[in-house]
Amino acid sequence: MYAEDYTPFELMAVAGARELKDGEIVAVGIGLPVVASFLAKRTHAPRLTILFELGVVDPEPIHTGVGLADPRVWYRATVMSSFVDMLGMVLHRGLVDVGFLGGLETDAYGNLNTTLLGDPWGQFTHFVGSGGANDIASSAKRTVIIIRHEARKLKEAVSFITSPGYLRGGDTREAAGLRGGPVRVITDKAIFGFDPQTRWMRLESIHPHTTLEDVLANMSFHPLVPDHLPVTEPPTVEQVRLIREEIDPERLYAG
Amino acid sequence: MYAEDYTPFELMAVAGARELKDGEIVAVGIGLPVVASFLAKRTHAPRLTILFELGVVDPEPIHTGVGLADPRVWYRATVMSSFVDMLGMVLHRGLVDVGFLGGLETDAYGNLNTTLLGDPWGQFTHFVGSGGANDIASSAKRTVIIIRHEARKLKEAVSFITSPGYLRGGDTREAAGLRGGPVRVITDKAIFGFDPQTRWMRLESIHPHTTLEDVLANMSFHPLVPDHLPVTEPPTVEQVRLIREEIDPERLYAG
Amino acid sequence: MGKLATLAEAVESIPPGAHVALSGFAITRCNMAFAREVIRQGLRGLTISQCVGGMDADLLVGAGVVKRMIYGGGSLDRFGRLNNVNRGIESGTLIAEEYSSLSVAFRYLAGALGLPFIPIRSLRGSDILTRLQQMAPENVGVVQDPFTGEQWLALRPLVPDVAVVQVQVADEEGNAWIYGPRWDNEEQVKASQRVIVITEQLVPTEIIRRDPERTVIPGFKVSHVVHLPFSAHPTSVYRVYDYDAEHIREYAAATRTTEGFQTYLEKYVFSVQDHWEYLELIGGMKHLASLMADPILGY
Amino acid sequence: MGKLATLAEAVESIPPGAHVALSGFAITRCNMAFAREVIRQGLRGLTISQCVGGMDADLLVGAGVVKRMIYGGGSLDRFGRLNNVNRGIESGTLIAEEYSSLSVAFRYLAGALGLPFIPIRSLRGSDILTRLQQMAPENVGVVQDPFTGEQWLALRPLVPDVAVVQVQVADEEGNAWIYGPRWDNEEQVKASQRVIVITEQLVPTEIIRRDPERTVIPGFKVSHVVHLPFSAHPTSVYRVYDYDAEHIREYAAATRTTEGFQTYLEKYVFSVQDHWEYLELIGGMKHLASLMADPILGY
Repeated sequence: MYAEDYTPFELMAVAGARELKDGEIVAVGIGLPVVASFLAKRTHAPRLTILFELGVVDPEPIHTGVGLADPRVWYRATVMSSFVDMLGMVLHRGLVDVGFLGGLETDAYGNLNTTLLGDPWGQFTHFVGSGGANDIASSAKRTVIIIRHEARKLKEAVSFITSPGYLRGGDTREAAGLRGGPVRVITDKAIFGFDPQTRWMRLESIHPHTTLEDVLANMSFHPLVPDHLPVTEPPTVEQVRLIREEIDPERLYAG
Repeated sequence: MYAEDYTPFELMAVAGARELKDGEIVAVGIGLPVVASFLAKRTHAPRLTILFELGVVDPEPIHTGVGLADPRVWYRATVMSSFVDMLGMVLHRGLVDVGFLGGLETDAYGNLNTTLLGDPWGQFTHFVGSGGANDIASSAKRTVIIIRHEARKLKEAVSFITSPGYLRGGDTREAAGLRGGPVRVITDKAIFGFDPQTRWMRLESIHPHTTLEDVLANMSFHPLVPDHLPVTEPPTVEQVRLIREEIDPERLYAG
Repeated sequence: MGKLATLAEAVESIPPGAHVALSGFAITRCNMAFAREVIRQGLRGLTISQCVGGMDADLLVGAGVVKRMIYGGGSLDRFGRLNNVNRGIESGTLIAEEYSSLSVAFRYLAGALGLPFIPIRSLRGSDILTRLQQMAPENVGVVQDPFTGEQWLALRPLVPDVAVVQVQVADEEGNAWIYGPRWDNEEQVKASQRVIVITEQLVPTEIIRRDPERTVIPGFKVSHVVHLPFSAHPTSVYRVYDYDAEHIREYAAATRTTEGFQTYLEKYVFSVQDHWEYLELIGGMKHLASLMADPILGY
Repeated sequence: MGKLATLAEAVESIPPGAHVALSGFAITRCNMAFAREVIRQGLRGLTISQCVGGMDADLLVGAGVVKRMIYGGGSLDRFGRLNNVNRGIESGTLIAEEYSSLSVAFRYLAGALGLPFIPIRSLRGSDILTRLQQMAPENVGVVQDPFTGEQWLALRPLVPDVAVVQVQVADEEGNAWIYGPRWDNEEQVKASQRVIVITEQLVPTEIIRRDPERTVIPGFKVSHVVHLPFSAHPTSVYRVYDYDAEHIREYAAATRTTEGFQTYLEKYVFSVQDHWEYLELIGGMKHLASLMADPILGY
């Protein structure tokens, strides 16, 4: 039974959860990806393995944390180890199926920027940088980008490629010696994939109560638009309940 | 006060202990090197750090073990880790000051064989192989060889170089990209060093109750012999007591 | 003779210009008391490194202690960004060698193992690499896989002069345990020339010998052991105390401007003589008691 | 559905010719029950690897199960040599890729980290290297340090099809703890495509979550969990039981000749249906009780 009452955040979390298959290994940061992963694990993917880059596997938090550095999100983990173990012996080893990535801005090839806005060799504002994002973008079998749907975030060109998507399209990513690549971009208005040849972003569905015009008007580049454009599957009542009552009761991630 | 009553084994262990300075890190196998190291730590080198390759630091055994694989020799360790930690992050990292090595045979350049006797490409008898010995011989700052004084063990050429000494002498070891090298050879009849130029083995002292003739008659090559040849310093009463009563009370290593 | 030292003594052992690896991650196990003492002693020209930059790094950078920072990005988690670090990068007063988490971890790992270099898949195709090739070309190279002929990016080992590590448990020799995830700390320690251990709890070596599988820092690497409770405040130490959200919020707000940060520095660093006065200033035992970790939850 | 399996099922999952990494070291934590079951099932053509060869390897080689052995030397400690392995090497029936401990450990480490190769100082100038260059040239190469121009020996990563690891504690998902030194086990596990865990004790995941810093084997690598007490007999399992000196002496004596070994095989492997019959044969609980470890000493 689909929910009537849900927020854009909840829809995005559910869409993220649907990208995860049972038995897979997912590398996540904090926020929406955590909600998506925990949701998947409590529903269709009980054997999902969830990794935090700093050395945490499959925690079962009962309080919401402010970030990866918050011991709240490490609670009841099955493994507590290290970057070398998680990002080296799992990710770089080639075992991570899915990585979730967010950022300041992305371009039509899924290149992500979390480092700076402006001119890298001149005036710029510096933000967070990579953390494990570049590593995940380079070595995960596939990545899912989650980003707010705004023209300043869906850009023709990003100021700085922190985490490579398909670089300049075509086979430029493979030529750089990288694995995988982004398969999905989830925003609060739509879901995108990538054209298998050109690697240009392609609309896959638009969310309920949104129009194609609204989607396109809030992007700085023009995505491929298929003839038949489905509406994104909404969250179920149970999914919304799990998010609100069990996974993010304090609405800290939803913020 | 020097002991009157001591065995060749005890003299060798004491000579080994004298090679160790306080504050150094020593990589040891089982047997005489363990006795030498524990003896040094209980006498002049209380801050010696003792490593076993499989991942054991500074144990305080109260029972004698049959080898590194015996949990008796791990008792009360301060660290229990791994090969990568010991042989990688300490030895290969360049932090091991002294490694003790033994073997089936050595040549005048201190090349050691623990692998096989005979023709490596034809008929041979296979023994133990390297373990961590080759690694120690390659990366320790200096090594000390402990070997029985027999013509079949002190050879003109070894069947197989498991653990490199000075290879073919001169600067051939440095040319191979190796660190350190053997500084001392301790047998049950004498102590040797190496000529700083040619790297050929050189007598440094002969043990009490031994003659130069006896030393030379039981070697297959002729070492350099200095004009003035001192007698090896005998064990003290306290050193012998420590070995017999505390370090090797079951005489398992002495055997 | 012994390694037990005051925080001041440990800091005095670090020469100007040294490369110091820091154990913090964002807002947990950061070397905060250490950073405050470094600032009070007026140390200058440091290179600092850590996989993910934290509050200790931001404090040091803001106070002008740091010349170069080698890191893989960082923040104060939800509390905000590393405003001092960012301002330093934007204005050019801080040389930032910016990587990803794994590439810094691999550089430490190579240092720890005595490898001449380490190949990595990360950074390729990114502007992180473009920037490094211009700012630190001596640390990134190309190597050919002898087995497949493929070209790989190679990183130079990182060998800090000293790692300063905030731990839960240590003995007088510096044998130390870390509870919780260890992020880059083990490789940092083993790459570094020597280690300063700052511990919440000092235990007899007897305790270490009862559970030696836990020993992440071996005593033989350690030059100084500083026993200093609450030394990571306002960041958290798993199983010992929680982060001080109120204080970190105050810090994040203060660091929005240079002036705001100067006021913070004056109040929390320069107006006190040492760590004990700092603990009184922030509310003493009454306040600290409110941060103590629940023994089951660990926070 | 679940991973809990009998020893027979776990062994059946291994195809002929597979590369199996073994967790033993000389005479401790060797996969003895596993080796006996492999022999009974008639598996053939295996490649086996471990840093230091142990009794499990010797048993498998003697029974003709092994085609190639990748190891760094080995023995039964003071009890004797690996007679079957040595005989196999001398007669040419066993292809032995012989290294040093660290070079095998580095090959596993490179496999675990997904490195294309790993540089090493060991082996240079030795006949170990000369022999490898002739017998396994595909696994040793030369690489140039991009920073100094120096030539380094490079080793190819080792990626076993399956690691079989004898542990003290595991849960049903395969999350496992190893007490005592871990020698090559962590790198072996993380290099391998999958892992079979053979555990002395099976615990609820709840217990694993109470001390996750100890988890050396993460469940997601594990395909089978076999709960089988005394599965390393006659070798030791730290904190659980001591080695059976009498039995190892009998083995060392028996393996001096091919005939002697065949008699041993008949008696201890083929004459019993499974591990439980084996335990009865060697003296049952009365004998095993005499081997149980002291909780303080660990042996």
